[in-house]
Amino acid sequence: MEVGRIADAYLEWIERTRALDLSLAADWLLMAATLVHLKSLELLPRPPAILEEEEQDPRDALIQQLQEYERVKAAADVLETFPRVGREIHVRPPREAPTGPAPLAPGDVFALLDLFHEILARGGPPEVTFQADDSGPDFGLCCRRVLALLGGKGGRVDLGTILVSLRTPAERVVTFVGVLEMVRLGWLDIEQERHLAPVSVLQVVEDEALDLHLLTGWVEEGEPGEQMTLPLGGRSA
Amino acid sequence: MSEGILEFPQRPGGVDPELVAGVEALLFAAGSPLAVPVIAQALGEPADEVRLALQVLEQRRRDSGVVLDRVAGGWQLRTAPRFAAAVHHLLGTRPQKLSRSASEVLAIVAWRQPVTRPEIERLRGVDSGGVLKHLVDRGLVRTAGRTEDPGRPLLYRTTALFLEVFGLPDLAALPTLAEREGMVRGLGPTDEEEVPPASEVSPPEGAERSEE
Amino acid sequence: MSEGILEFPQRPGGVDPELVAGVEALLFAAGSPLAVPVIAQALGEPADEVRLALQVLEQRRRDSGVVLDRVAGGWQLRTAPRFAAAVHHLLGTRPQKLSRSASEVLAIVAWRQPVTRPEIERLRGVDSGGVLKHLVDRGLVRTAGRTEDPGRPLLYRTTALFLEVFGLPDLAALPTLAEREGMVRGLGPTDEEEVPPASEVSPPEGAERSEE
Repeated sequence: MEVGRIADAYLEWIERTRALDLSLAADWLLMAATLVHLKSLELLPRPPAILEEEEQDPRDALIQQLQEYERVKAAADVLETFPRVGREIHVRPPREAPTGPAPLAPGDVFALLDLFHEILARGGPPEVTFQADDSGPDFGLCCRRVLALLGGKGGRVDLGTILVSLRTPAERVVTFVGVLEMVRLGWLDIEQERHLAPVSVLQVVEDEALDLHLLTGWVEEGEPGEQMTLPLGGRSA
Repeated sequence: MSEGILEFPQRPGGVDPELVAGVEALLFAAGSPLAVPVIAQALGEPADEVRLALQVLEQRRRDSGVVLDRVAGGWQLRTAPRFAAAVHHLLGTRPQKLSRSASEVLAIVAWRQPVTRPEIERLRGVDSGGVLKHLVDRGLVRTAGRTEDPGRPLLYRTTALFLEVFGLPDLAALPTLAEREGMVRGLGPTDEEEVPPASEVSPPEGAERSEE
Repeated sequence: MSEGILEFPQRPGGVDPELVAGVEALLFAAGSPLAVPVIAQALGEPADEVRLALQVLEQRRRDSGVVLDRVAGGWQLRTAPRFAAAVHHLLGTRPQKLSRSASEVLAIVAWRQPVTRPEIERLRGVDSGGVLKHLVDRGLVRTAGRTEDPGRPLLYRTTALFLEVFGLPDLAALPTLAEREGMVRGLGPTDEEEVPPASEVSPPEGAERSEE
């Protein structure tokens, strides 16, 4: 074998790899490097000590690998001789599965993984994290504040006035939701004389009829006695 | 009447059995009804011959489990009606595959567990409560405590049945996206499209709800 | 191709023609391979009777266009190979091919399973990730846990679909390569040096969907 020609091809390949599949190039480089190495071992004299140290002649390793690959190719040939569904053989086309409970078919974990990847790649809506902290508005407190302003059955207050009086946007949102919730409970009414006129809030039941515990249920899955805190503290993206 | 073949004098021996076999193979593989000219063309035989073969086949299959019917201007092999109950029984107990949406939710739970429903819905961008319930009902997903997040949402995990159905010895055997990507990087003749970067990969071990 | 139904009735120890018809109906309706117990359960008949009925059916269909084959631990009706061209013509399909590299990787997985990707690549001498992914996507190969080796690489096996597609009753039906090519057992390295454990060399015992 001519080392120079191998080396030239080797270098030419290194040039080409920039535009090619790196793993393919790596395979080729390994082969070329092995061949050059073998040739160099043949050309250069080596002290006997090193020869003994060599566990295995690299040529043997290469030959063995080539033999193994020959076997792989032979096995693939055997596989090719089998009549195959989709090639020589056809089966009945798949049908719609009937509805109803049925055992689960064996799943394909890579298909699942691809799906997961697809979902992640989709990106989804921008992430919004709501953070509840001690300074966040208290739902119950906001509701009680509105009730205090109304001052009993028949009391009427302008909704805009209530909301503007609040310090933070979060308090305004919580209070607004609280008003809606109290309307739902039948405690308050909302009135507006005409289109675009100010909206007023009207208390329609006696204070005694107000069961503030009902507001507790607003926070789903909240534990009894837990402080009612809405997850609307501050936005942090 | 049982010997329809004999009505055609020019062929006292009946139709070429190989043609009958070919017609049967085509009807079987097609599934849907086939018109005579379609069969004739596929086999490269005259339509009249095919018609005769169909009659032979119809006759022959009359008492079997699969009969030849004229349907929608063509011919179709169908199970004999008297076996409807057994067929229904069989197909009703045949393994079922997960729907696309169920697979999506399951994938998220598998690789992100433990994970909350809000997180699942954030990733999918659609309400997933019903699908999640379906997966819990099917025993593929279970609840596993709650987070300390507002509303204290439930956490979900996959079950032992999940491992069984997907042939996994344990959760650590879940392939990672990096591994999948590594497969794609090969030089194989894959027509698969590029898989997005692995930056979003979270291996199952590190599946602590990444909340960033 | 004389009609089997007429040959069997009232034969002492013979099979009820109606059972044969029922078995045929189920196999036809299912499409995919059915194991004996599944058929028996759907028909409410003893498994032994069903087995006899299958033999009768197999015999009867031998020269027809649709034959009964043992595949993937069960029984399946399939078109006879000699009609492949006509069926492809009819369906407008072309014979599905595996690339040379896919055949090689599949061969390694088939004869060596369970096997890791590094082992596959050692045998072929080239990166095989893309090909492996292609085979997984086609449902011919699946993962089966991990080794304890460094990096805990995934193990790969062939699937039930592999058996179905290649018409094998089970993995034991894979011919040993020694038989064919005068080779030493399996794909393993030749001589005494580093022969892998026998379990990995010879056709693995038992398909995943072994019958009964």
